[in-house]
Amino acid sequence: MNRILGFFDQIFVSAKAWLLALLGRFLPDWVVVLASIVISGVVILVMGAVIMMYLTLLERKLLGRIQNRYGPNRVGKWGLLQPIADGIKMFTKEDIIPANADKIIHLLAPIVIVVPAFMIFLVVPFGRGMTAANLNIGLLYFIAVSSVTTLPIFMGSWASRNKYSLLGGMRTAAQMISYEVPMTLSVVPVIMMSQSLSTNEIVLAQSGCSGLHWFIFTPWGLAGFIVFFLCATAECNRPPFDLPEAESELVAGFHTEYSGMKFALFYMAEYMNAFTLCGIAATLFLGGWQGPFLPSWAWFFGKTFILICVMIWFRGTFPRFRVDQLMGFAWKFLLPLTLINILVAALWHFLPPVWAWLWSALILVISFFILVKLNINFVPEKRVYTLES
Amino acid sequence: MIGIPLTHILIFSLLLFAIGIYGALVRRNIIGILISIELILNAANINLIAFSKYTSPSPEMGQIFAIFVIAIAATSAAVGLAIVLALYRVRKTVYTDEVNLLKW
Amino acid sequence: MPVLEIAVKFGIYAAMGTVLIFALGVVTLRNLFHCALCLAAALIGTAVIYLGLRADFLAGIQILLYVGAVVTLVIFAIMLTEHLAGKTVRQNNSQSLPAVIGLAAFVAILAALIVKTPWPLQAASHAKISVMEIGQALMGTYVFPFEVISVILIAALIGAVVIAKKDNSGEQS
Amino acid sequence: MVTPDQIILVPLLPFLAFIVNILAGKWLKRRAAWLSITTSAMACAVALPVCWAVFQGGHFAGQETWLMLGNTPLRFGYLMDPLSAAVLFMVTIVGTLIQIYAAGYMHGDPRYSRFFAYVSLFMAAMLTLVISDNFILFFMAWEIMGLCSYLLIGFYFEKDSAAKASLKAFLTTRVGDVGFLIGFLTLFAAIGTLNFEAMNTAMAGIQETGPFNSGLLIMAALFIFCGTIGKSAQFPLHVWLPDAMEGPTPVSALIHAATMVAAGVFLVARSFALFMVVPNVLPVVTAIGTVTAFGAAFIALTQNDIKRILAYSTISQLGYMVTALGLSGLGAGTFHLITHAFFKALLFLGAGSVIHGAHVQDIREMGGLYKKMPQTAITFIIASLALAGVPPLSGFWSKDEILLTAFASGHFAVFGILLLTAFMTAFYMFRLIFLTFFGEARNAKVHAHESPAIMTLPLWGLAIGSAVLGIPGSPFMHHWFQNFMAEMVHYPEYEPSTMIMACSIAAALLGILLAGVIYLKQKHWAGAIAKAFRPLYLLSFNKFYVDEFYSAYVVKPFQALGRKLFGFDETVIDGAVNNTGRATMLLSAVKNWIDKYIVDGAVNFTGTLVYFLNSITKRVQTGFIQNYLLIIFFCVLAFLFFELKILKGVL
Repeated sequence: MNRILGFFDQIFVSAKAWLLALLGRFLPDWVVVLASIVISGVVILVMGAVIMMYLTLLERKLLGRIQNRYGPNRVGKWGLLQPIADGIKMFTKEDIIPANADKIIHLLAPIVIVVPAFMIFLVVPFGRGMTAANLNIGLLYFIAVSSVTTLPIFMGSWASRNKYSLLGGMRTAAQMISYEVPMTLSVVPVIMMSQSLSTNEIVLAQSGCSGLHWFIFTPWGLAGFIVFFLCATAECNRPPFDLPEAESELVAGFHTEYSGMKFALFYMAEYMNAFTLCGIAATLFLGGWQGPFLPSWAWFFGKTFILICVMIWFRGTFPRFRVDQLMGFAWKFLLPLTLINILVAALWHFLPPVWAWLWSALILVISFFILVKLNINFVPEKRVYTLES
Repeated sequence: MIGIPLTHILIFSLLLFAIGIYGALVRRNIIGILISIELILNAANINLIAFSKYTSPSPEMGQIFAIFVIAIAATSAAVGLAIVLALYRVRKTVYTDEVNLLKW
Repeated sequence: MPVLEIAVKFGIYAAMGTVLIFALGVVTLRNLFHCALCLAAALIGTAVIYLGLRADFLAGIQILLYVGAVVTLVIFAIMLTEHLAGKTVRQNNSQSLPAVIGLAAFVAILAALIVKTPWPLQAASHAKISVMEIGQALMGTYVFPFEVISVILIAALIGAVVIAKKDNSGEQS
Repeated sequence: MVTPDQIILVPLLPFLAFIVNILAGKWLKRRAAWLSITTSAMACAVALPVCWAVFQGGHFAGQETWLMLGNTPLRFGYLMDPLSAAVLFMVTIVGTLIQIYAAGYMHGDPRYSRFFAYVSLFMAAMLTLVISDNFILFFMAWEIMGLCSYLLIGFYFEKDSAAKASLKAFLTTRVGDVGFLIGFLTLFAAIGTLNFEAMNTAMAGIQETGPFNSGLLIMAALFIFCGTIGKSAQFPLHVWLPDAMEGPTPVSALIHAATMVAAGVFLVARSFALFMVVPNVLPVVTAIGTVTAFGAAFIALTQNDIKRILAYSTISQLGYMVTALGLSGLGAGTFHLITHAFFKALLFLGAGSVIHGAHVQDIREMGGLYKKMPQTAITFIIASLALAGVPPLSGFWSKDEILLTAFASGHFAVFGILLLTAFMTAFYMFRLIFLTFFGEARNAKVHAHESPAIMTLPLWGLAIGSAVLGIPGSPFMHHWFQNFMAEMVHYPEYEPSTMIMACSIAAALLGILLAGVIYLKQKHWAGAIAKAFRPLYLLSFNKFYVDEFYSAYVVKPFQALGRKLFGFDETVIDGAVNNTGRATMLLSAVKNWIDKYIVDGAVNFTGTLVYFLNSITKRVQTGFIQNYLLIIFFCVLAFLFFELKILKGVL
């Protein structure tokens, strides 16, 4: 039983090792190393694209169900070929470049935005021993690379020379910078507990209790997870934090002036970001690939899938925030909560288990209510916009 | 051992530094000057890392100072840009040669 | 694996070249937005050089803080101060020539100094410096500067907010 | 029970009040006053038992190393010897009473809490100064007091005159302070310590072995005395004190009459051992004290602003103290310092009460206030009698002691001047009283009313102090106070003389009588006298023209020049030109001070030279920041070049 499980668990790892051993027979060492990198890269590229395609389908299906309709069901069985049809449509569409645009940057932006989206895949531990690059600063790498995403959005919005685009770009930047702060801070307790920045180490630190010693089952872990997940939703500009691309206000924001393949790239980056962020959230708080019975990669993908479903659920349920609510939520609610959470994690470390549970839960609940109370009383100043004649 | 001699890194950072100074000297736009200053700080950071890597017995020292430099760079950028915005609001310009009240 | 090492070496030289080219872009391009993007590219290139120098942590910090924060701020400022149309006005002032001459002399002197100085090279260890060592040094030996930096950061934060804030008192009266 | 070490609480408590008031002032509002008063009273409660122990013959000191200067440890500590005990006694009591008074006086002021914050800071500094055992700590406290004085004089900074007065006070005392700093550093160079006790020991050693290397010590003593001149408003730096009356009246009472200005005298008393040892300095001290005492009293004769009269009176009395110290009368000087603090504080508070009730400051506008504010009037008269030197009030005993010192030490000229001054003191004080409280109301618009109890109660407290505090120094207690002071530093003492007392009483009574005659009976005499002695009157009324002299250095033609210079630097040259103009006018008024033509020529030449040089060098200042940057860069480059060329030989 265990051997079978182990086999399935390591099926991808063993496959790659076998392939490399095959190459190693008649090629010099450095080629093998190169080949290893290439194999990982190709797998990631393919997986990224496939994941993105089927996430769109999943989203449309789920949204359809939430809104009491079927969603796409004409192309292929249950609409399974719909993403491919979409892809073909995107490829064949005319690529429109605004006359006044900054052409080079207009071209570069969608390309650049995909790069960090792919780069994050490097440190996501898909399963036991299935991290493409087991960096010892993995988490920092993830945060750093995901922060770069702001830049191409800026490029796209600026290069379009469009008011809506520019507004969308500004909103994105403000939102991403704001939500980056609580996101980074919400990760800190995890780092403190696992005493490592490596994603693999973090997963291993949650390996007790037959793979169920997840960080989410502690007060600080729960709080951290909620904050992280909300910030992640905001980071990839998904509802209810989708102000930068709000159709009704900004005509889609920074990618208003994009069409065809370039638009598809933006779209792709967004879905890949959603996937990686959910994956990282699962890694950090839900034990990553840890779990009983099933192979590790199955656990990982299962958890990530559930988180993505939650995101879609958000989209189907919540109305959009106002700008001031959005910023206020990040700076006045999430940020203090994460700071308190760090303190709680430190407390957890120094107290005996029962007391730790009591105190940290108490502190978090109390601070939560205080923050809610403080924020609920806030009424933004009323502004009057006079029409210019 | 990394194959690159220390001298090359130093000369590289020297060039980067010189470019940064050039920018700080000739750019008209204050934001341009700030950007150039970031380049200068960056060059200094490279030097710190290189020295601590090649000549220091405790190699983490250079990194720590580089971290400090980066933090200072971030603050300088934040405050500098705030000043630029305030200036822009008052004078409607960000060009240094148009802000020359403080002269004879 | 000498081939890999050569590749790494080549990669670092390439990164240096890229950084220099982008840095030149930063100081010569007429469009300020392009300058800022060049800055971002140069900074990312620097991060690559850090990686080559086995300073992984610093590379992460570099990207996170410089590219993620500083460049974003700069671009923000550019967007708030430039007009959308971005008329390309003269970007350099009239002192380019003395600056270039002076810098040439500067580079020459320092390059001579760099080449002629006998650097006290230590046998640098292969091992990467772990994040833990840096953390311990920050919280131990360098705890005072660390705290000072945090105070400075707070001060800068508040200062930036105060400076950039619109002066409301004038409007009300 | 209070142990001597807890004496450090004395300055710390008001300091605490300062911190709380300055940080939470908005929230505290009225409570700010009570915080200050409570801490002050607690400081008093801590200080008095220790003072009492010192009066019983105790002597406490303690110190901690603060930092190492090379191999010399810099130690901070407290020193409770007779001198500091006496002054501490005075400062805590007077300070507390004045703060209670201020709680009523400042009522309704928008910056109420800030006022009490400053006052508390001042108290902290003053108390630190009193108990400090070395010059550095002393100097720090001294400077903080200067700051508080500046802040409080300019408390009503909306008023232009207050702002200017505060600046004037700050800058004028600064001249003295720098001297003081140089002085004690010189002393450090000479004897290698800044501790008072160590200094006393060293001086005692010098006295036994005979004078050595007296140059440095003379310089030190003179420069330290500079500090006194500045802080205690002695001639020629006295000009700031009358202007300092722009501050709130409790401040005038606390800082500019009772305590801070006394710090200068305290400084001389502190370093008295030094002054005793070095030759030729005491006569300087005496001369300056006497000139100040007489001059200020002379000015006070003709002033009309109630607070200004008191200010000049203060200067005059400080001159008395300095004279006493200059005549080696440590006991007499210190004694007068203590008694003067009480009755002068009382006078100022009384004046404040009058101003509070009548809302005018000019004594010609007042009159007949006795009936409307009897309590104020009675206490004011008690204080005036004390100041005039009428027995058995405190002022009589202390002033008599000074006169005795002057007479017995053989300085008959000084004695004569002081006696004349005593006469003038009695005269101007009672001129003030008769004009203010008696006669008929001269201005119908003034509707005076008695001040509330919170203001009159401190008046009575101080009145009691003014009345009885002379006793410890009187023959009734066998000159206990003087003997007590002599425990610290030995100085010559003299047998009391009935003749001197008689002279003193006569001078005082004569002055009162004359004032009564002129201002109550024969009112036309005043004008007649002023007309008869017109030059003297003008001299007095215009305060010897010292202010005018100071506010002007360089000359009127500069105004013409100034117009030419206007283009290149408005502020710098303008200020100089204005001063120049005023100075010239003064010169023509005073006639024979400086040779007009020489100064004119030199100044014109300087101006032209400056203008000429500027027309060349101003081109450097382009206002264009990157030009500066470029220049800096080239300078660095040049440095680099020469450094490498010369030292390293790299190039």
